[in-house]
Amino acid sequence: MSELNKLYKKAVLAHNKNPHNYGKPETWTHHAEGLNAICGDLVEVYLTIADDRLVAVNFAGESCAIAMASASMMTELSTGLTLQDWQNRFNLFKQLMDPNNEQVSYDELGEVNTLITVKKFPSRIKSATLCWYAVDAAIKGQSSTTTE
Amino acid sequence: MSELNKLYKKAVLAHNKNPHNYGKPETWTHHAEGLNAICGDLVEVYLTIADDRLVAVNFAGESCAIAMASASMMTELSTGLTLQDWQNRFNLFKQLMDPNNEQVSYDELGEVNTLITVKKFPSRIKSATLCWYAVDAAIKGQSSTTTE
Amino acid sequence: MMRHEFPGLQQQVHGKPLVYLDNAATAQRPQAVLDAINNYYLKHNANIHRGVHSLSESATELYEQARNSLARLINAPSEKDLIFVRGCTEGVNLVAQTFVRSRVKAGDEILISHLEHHSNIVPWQILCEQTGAKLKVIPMNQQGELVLDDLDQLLNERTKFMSVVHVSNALGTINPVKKLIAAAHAKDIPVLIDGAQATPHIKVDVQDLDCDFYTVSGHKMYGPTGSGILYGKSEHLSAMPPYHGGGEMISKVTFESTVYNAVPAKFEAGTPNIAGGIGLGAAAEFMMTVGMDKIAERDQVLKVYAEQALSEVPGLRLVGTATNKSPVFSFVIDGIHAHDIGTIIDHHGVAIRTGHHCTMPIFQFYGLAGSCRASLAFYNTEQEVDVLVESLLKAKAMFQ
Amino acid sequence: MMRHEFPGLQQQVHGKPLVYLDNAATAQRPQAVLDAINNYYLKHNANIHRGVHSLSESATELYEQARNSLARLINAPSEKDLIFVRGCTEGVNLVAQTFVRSRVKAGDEILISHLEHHSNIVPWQILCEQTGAKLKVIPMNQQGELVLDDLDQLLNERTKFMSVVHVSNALGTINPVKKLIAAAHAKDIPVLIDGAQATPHIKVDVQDLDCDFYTVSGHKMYGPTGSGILYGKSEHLSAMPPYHGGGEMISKVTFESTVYNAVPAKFEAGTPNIAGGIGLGAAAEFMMTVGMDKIAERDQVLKVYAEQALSEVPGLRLVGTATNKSPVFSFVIDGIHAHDIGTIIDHHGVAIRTGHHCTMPIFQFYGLAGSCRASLAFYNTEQEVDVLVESLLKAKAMFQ
Ligand SMILES: Cc1ncc(COP(=O)(O)O)c(C=O)c1O
Ligand SMILES: Cc1ncc(COP(=O)(O)O)c(C=O)c1O
Repeated sequence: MSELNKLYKKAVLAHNKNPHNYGKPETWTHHAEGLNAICGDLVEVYLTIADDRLVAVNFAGESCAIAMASASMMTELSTGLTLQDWQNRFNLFKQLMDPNNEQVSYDELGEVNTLITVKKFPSRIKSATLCWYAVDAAIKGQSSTTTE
Repeated sequence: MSELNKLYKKAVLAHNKNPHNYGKPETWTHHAEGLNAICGDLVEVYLTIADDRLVAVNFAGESCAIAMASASMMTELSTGLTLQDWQNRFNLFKQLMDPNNEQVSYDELGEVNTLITVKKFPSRIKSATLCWYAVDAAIKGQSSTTTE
Repeated sequence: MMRHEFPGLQQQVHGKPLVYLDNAATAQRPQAVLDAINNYYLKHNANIHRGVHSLSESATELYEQARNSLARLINAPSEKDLIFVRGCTEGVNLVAQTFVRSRVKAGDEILISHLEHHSNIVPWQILCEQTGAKLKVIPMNQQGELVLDDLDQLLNERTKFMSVVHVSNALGTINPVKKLIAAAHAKDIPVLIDGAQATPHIKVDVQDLDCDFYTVSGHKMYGPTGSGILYGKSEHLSAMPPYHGGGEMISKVTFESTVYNAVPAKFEAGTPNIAGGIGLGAAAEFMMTVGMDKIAERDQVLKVYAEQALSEVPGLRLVGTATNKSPVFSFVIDGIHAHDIGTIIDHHGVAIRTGHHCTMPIFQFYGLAGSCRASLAFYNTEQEVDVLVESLLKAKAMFQ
Repeated sequence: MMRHEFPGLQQQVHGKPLVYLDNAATAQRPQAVLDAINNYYLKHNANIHRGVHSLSESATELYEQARNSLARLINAPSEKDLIFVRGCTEGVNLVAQTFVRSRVKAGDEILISHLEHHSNIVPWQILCEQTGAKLKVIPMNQQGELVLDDLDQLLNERTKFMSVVHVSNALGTINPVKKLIAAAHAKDIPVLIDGAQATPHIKVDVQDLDCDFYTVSGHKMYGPTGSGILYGKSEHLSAMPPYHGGGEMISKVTFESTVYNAVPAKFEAGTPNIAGGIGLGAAAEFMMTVGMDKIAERDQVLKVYAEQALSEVPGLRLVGTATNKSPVFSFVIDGIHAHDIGTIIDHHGVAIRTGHHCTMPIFQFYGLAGSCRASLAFYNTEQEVDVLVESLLKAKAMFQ
């Protein structure tokens, strides 16, 4: 399978076409927008946090397939986690996307591991990490973040 | 004779060592300073003008041999000329110093023609023309000029 | 056309021949430009303007000859009216912070257009913040053309300056700048034209346009990176305060006061990009040798061909369809984000740009986050356009 | 030392082998720098930061690697603290117009030294004119060293900024900048160090110095023309207003408002000198490979040799005899103007600079219009110093 086919593997295309937890929810407690200035990817995340736990994680926005699939997978993975656990997953994901890191998967990341090929496309790493940084910003009470 | 020896020919070195009309006079009617920003040449010219005629032309300042010799020769040539005649000589001198001009001497310029080699040294042309521009500025009532 | 002169085009990407369609971002350079750069570093490596030794003299001569080449390219009255800058961005900022800043006060207006690149928006926003002036915008229509119906009101007694792009980098629209300049001048309003995308494609004549300032981006007209020109009418350049302070722009310095040098030195503080300026001169000479009329002609042939070819891609929508445009094509394809298209066709050797192309307001107008942009130069070929189209079809197939 | 790596040194001038002693004006470049420039133009010719295609990705990577090389050279905490600029002049102007301008008001003081290059004087004069602040000057002595006796009064509650040259380009004096910085910091006064003449010769460690800003001139440290670095402490860079408006320095633009990008992008509007930045990175790598300690050592050997050799020329007077200095020699010779010396020895292949070296106040101090300046680099040889001395003797003979 070519690198390109690995990047746009079935799972990614499927999440892109039918993103999970997509759309602005009726209520939320935390919100942030994530902007990738370079390509125009824009992701809005809406969190419901209760008792230090991510009760609901939704997103909206118009983005490339990588950003859409990553956000879709991230929301699935994140829902129900404590903030502490989420932070751990975020750190692992950053490691997964680090071109200097050789490890190709982390058990805790589940399906998110399918994004591993992204790190071979330097200009796309920010697409994949955008939604994560946006959730991080929302948790911290910031209203927006950019991947830079 | 090498180009260098032609540039620093006897006449030039002699004028440099014993410049004519050198030193600030007791009286004058017009004055200007000429500054060559690039090399730090500074020439002060002092004119006595009466009846549209250059009755006296003196100069002072610290300059390279080319600027000194040129100023010394220029004052000799200029003393006694009408302003109109001086302007004609100035135009001829500019032509003499023009690298694109093939003519190597002009009768009206007399000893000044010995500066002809200067035009083969692009960075030195301004040294030679500095005192002329200063006189021109002084006649026009300007207090300073730069060769640029 | 002259393709063999551009060594950067003779390479492969992902095992496919490079199809370089990102010329509006930066162009490839002809061998003559690289030779001029290397020749400076190998044979004339010295600082300019201040030296009596031979290398410095010949470097100065090369640099000033380059200025002369550029003056001829844009038909400036004199090379003394040309200031070497890093690119268009520096040119616009320089004019904003010197000429315009000394003329505006709170309540005054600066007029730009909806088609501007960020580099012709943000410097004015910064100036407005500094002075309390207001930014006004000539609107655009669906075709990506300027709407001039209200021009008479937009150019009013509060308008102190107008700055308009000659050719849009995002849509290719060629603006009627001569007409705009005449309208502004009728009310004594000076005008800057952002020529970043014009000089690579069309014959520019600053005297015929009668613009007050004109900016040229060297790296977009086949010259080196970090090179560019700001043309200004000599009466403006003489009257303007200087920009950077430093060496070369002064004629006398004491701690109490400083006398500025003559134009253009007054605006060229410090050691300039000497190799860049010399290389840019070589680019200008190259273009004049090829002939700007030939380049413009070839551009239009490519434009017609590409417009037709792209229109046959199902689901592809061209963004910006001005009647008068250069071979720049912004487009979107249903169901695939621009960013994904860019990545996929890169794997077929095709280099295009995706995103907002530093013109966010244009895409806000269209309600889009961005587009794909294929921007052609005279050295591109019809076959390359065909490869672009094929690769787009493959991208679509992948997302089916 | 490594002389063969510098192709510009292998040439003749007026039929004599070039003896290049004008390094303080601009240095020669090693082949590695020219290769890096050509490699970019031939294999990675694209604009940076904004592209998804392969050429743009690799060009971006090369550019950012260069930033990293420079960060290591000057031991910056992070490459994000480095802004690419055209040279030292732009660096100083940038700091003056952003960081300092937003902090000073009428009556405040800016402190510089008597040893400054015009590029570290005029930007402050312009700022003073804009704001009503006053320029104060640390005095110098006959040796060309700074006199620090009154430093405590010069650094007072009105002092808002200090900007001092690390190594004098005119006299070679190496200033005790670490001590000066500590004295300023004791009173909470931020400091810029003009490192134009330091990075080519000595190991610079911005963290050890603890300076707030440090400027690097690329073309003087064996890199391309039009390249340079401004280092700033990250807290300053984040807090400062932007400089140029344009592409790349924003993250969101509408006509109503604009959100600036993160540092360093915030200060790098427009297409930068990409080839220049990459070439400068290669220069930094080259210097680290040779070793800054080796370079500094060789410099001192040359300095001692040249000092001795020049002192034997009858009638020659050295201007600037600081204890701690780099191999830069300003001198005058009785009875021959510097300009004439420059022309004459050029005919013997020797390139030196003559004039005020953009440091008019230094020469006003000495009551001189200018000097001859022979400035050496680590690749110069003792034999070249001998040729200089012989050519000076010939010039004297000519004027006898
Ligand atoms: C229309 C337009 N104006 C200005 C610029 C900025 O030019 P530069 O990159 O030379 O600063 C660009 C390039 O991106 C452009 O396309
Ligand atoms: C001490 C010093 N500071 C600043 C500058 C200006 O540097 P640049 O030419 O990079 O603008 C120079 C170079 O002439 C210099 O020697």
